[in-house]
Amino acid sequence: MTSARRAPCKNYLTENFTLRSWFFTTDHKRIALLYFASITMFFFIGGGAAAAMRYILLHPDGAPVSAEIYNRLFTTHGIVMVWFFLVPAIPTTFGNFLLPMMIGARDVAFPKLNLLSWYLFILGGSFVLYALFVGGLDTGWTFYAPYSTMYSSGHLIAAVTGIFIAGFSSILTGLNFIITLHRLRAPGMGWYSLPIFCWSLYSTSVILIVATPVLAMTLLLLATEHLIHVGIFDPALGGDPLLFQHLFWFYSHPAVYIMILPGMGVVSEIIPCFSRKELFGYKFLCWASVSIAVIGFLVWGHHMFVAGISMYAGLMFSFLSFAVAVPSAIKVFNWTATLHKGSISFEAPMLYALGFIGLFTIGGLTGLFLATLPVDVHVTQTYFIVAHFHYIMVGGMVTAFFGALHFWWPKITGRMYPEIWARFAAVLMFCGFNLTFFPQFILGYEGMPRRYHVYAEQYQVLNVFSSGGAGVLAVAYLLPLFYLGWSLIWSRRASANPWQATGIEWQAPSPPPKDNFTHPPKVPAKPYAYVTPGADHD
Amino acid sequence: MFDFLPPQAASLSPEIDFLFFGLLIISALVLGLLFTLLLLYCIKYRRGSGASRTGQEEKSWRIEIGWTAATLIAFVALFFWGADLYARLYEAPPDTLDIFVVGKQWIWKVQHPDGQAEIDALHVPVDRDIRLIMASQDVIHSFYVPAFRLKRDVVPGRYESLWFHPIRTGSFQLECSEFCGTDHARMTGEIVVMSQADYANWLATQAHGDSFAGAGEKLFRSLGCGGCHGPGSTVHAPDLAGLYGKTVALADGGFAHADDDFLRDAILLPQKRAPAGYAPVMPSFAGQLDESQILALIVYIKSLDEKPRKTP
Amino acid sequence: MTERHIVEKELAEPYADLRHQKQTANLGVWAFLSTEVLFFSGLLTAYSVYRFLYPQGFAEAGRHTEVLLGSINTGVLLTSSLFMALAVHAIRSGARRLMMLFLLITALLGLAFLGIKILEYYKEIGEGLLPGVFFTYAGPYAHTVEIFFFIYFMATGIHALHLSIGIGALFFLIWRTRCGSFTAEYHAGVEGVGLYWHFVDAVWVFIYPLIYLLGRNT
Amino acid sequence: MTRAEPRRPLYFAWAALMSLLALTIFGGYLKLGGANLFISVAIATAKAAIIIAIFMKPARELRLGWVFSLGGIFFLLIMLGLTGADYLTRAQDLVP
Repeated sequence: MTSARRAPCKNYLTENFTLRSWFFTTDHKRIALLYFASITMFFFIGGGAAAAMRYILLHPDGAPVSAEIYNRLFTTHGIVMVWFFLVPAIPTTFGNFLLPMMIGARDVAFPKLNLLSWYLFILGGSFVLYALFVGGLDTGWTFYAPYSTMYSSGHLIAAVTGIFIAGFSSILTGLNFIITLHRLRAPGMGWYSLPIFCWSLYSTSVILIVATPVLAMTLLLLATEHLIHVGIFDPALGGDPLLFQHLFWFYSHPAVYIMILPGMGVVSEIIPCFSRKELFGYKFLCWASVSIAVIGFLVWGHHMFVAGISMYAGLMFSFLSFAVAVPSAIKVFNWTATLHKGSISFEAPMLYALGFIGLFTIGGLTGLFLATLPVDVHVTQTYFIVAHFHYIMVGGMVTAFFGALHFWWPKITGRMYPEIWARFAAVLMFCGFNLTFFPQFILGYEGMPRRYHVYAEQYQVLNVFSSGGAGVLAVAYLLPLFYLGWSLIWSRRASANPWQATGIEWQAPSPPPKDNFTHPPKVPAKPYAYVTPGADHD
Repeated sequence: MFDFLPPQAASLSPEIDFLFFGLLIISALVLGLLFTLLLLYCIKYRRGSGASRTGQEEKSWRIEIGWTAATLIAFVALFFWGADLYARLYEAPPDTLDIFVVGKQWIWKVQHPDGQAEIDALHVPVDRDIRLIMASQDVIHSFYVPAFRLKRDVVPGRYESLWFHPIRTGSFQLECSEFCGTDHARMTGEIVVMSQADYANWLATQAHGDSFAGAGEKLFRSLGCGGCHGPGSTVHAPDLAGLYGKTVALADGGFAHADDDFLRDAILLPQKRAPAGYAPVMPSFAGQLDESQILALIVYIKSLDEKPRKTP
Repeated sequence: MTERHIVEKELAEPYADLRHQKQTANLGVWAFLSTEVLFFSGLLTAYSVYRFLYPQGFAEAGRHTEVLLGSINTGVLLTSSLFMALAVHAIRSGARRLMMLFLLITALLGLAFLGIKILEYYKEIGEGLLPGVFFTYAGPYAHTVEIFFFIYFMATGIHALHLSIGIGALFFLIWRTRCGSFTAEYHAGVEGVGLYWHFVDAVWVFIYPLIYLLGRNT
Repeated sequence: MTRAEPRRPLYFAWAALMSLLALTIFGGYLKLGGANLFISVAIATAKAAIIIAIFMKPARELRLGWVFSLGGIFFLLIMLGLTGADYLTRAQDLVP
């Protein structure tokens, strides 16, 4: 291990130590770290709200808080987690850090816009934090009119302004990624030489730039109605509340794919690496990402099956919702087939990736229940929905986030993480997660509506299980904070390519220098050219 | 069947449960297959194991098309299963017993056709097709009865209807499932399904003055509607007798079905779908009437169409 | 200026040659404009839904818009687009002074548009057609007219905001040209602002018939 | 550097735009019922097409520009289409 002995040369972290060099940096790697710090903070704010809710739900009578506080808690949890953690999480951190490196570029296409995007994110986040600290709001993250515009008394305007601004941060990130992928690929790097992570980010970015402006306009209309009492959504003044839902879900359903597609990309990197085998069905995975992004725009009405859309519209959206599940199924099959005749080892990133497959599949299959109209009529707006989307968002996306964090930790920080602790946290997270959210499927089918802090006695047992699981999950999420923090200083140094991975980001030193590569990277003809020990390669 | 399930209290609940368990079994099979393969591969092909790695699958497209097609066929089948049941859930059969429900922060107010009113409770007879006509006074609520496996959002500004056919007597939980404000979690009630005889008794013992239509008639008079819509009126206004259920020509050249929503708009937003051939002089009653008063007026207008038919 | 000077002056991270940088900037503007299409589409959907639900009220409201001023403004904006295109054409053949002149005319036409727009707002607010704040219209379709004018003020207001940003960008371009930027070889900034300007024009092309010509046929 | 690019198409485009403007004003006052909307949107589309094709030249730098210029419109049509699919089939509004 030469690099372990070598004195640390100048890398992007040690290039310069002034505050200015961080806050005015245009280096995609430093911006990724700025984002990383910000979303970590938001993750723990949102998580804190979740923990408080699970504590309150231990008792069916809603003690020890009032309804107002509970309603503000779930709204906080939703807004912070959706817009300030899940949507930006992987693209702005790992996407920013790795996308240019994976295609052999020095930076993204528009480095200054990239920095601006972080400032917008922070500005938007400040508005939301302000709204929360001066009393919060109780509309739920979905802001359904006319409750949000005419009846609620919270700090709607501040929160909506924050989300509006953060939306532009998303748009800039998406725009940057799309153009970067089109224009800055290293010589010899064709579309079919790109890792799936890049294809996923491309699809994600398409959704970001197409859907987010619609949210911005919707929130603008919402805020104006709230401020000056015009009936754009309020039926008392001639508006149609369902119009709000159409516009809102036109963004918010594709937003689900903003959250999960990058996770799928991460898993597509980790699985071949730790199976030492070429990714199975590479082109199918590429196009599955793109089709998810496009078909994802056709299914938003499944959030409105009982909201009063016509029966025909319901049937149409139901059919399309089944259609969008096909590419997701293809992905799961391909990951599993990649394991076949591989040489599998179980480092922490692989544990997270395997956990992702299991949890995402459960989330996806329960999605089919919800696409089936009569079942949806019964279980929508209950804990079944809550469990379903947490399996996708937390079981899928957050698990993938931790997988990515461990997989690329050596590249980002130049240090190895402690393997034993990491494996322990991965297993704990998986168990805690299932304990928290599996009971909620049953609660939902039994008929416990979501957003209830007072509930019928018969639901208590399962709620206690769920809260217990949440405790385990909280420990599992806090653990990495300590052992990864520890590893920054005391852990052993990482070599350039500790996993022997084929992605060209691993050709750069760990941590990479400011310009990413010390010499022009060698672009392989096809990605994932892993050689399985014992296989008869041509 | 399973203890944890809420009782199957409406005619279609067993079918919904059947569909649910169908999905559950399919999911369990898929999940079982997937987890078995994952586990098998993880053990057999763990690093350092002696299993043969020769003959790795190179060409993938046959396999890809195979599982894509299989998934697609399964999904289409599930869609049609669900679609058929949904169509039956959605469309009410003819000759239902109509009961009116108004949701407001944070109570459910129920009006029976004969004038009985109740709060946070709904008494219905077993073995009859019952249709709820629902309106909201303020925000979006959602009428949810887990035992019936049914829910429907109650959106302000329009009527939503929900039908069911109770098949067993008993008391079942009613919940609001769309977040509607501070006491959303306390906007619950009970659905009491009674035998037909008990229901008749219950109706009789409930103190009530006028029938619901009668209350509407009183309102109709006190608001002075008859001044224009009455038989001897000099103002050129639509005749309301026999209007309900008809097709009405609109001033903009379209047509509308004179149903509850149409009458509601005619009272509150008279110009939204103004009928052809009349001057737009109808005043709006928005803000002067609450949802149950509007319902009473509509029920009264509906009752007007029965009289001419009885005396041919 | 020599080729090498231009490269030294204009080339930015992470690009190795100007052509690459210019093409990328151009593509970036196009991607941004597709985002903008979706931004306006939320309003367009709201407009379509309410026009479908309340055809008579919308026709009535449409008759209260200032069709003369709106039509003049459409002409002004279309003409400004011509000058913008001419400006890009000029710089492509290296005529920097001519380009500055065209940019100035474009900006002045933009300001004329805003002036007429303000006059229009003034008249409409005077008639009590400002939704929520000062709305005194009491005809038979009051609610619908209010919704229409809400969409009207939103659409034209956001459009005017875009236009103002465009005007600012034009003056910025003129200032940059005076400082020595933009040559026949490299003028990505001019082309980018040009695309944006034409886009804002194209949006107005749809706003105009949907708002001003509504209900004129009865 | 393309010095040879002619300036004349720009003037033609402007003339066409102004004629279409006159046409759309004229069309707006004809009593054609529902067809008025169709005509005015068709004219607007034609105008936008002229602006895009002649003034903006999506393929000036890269042919990809065309994909980007039409991509937004594609998603806009999805939004209008599927929202419309709900409103047009709501039972309580219109009888066929």
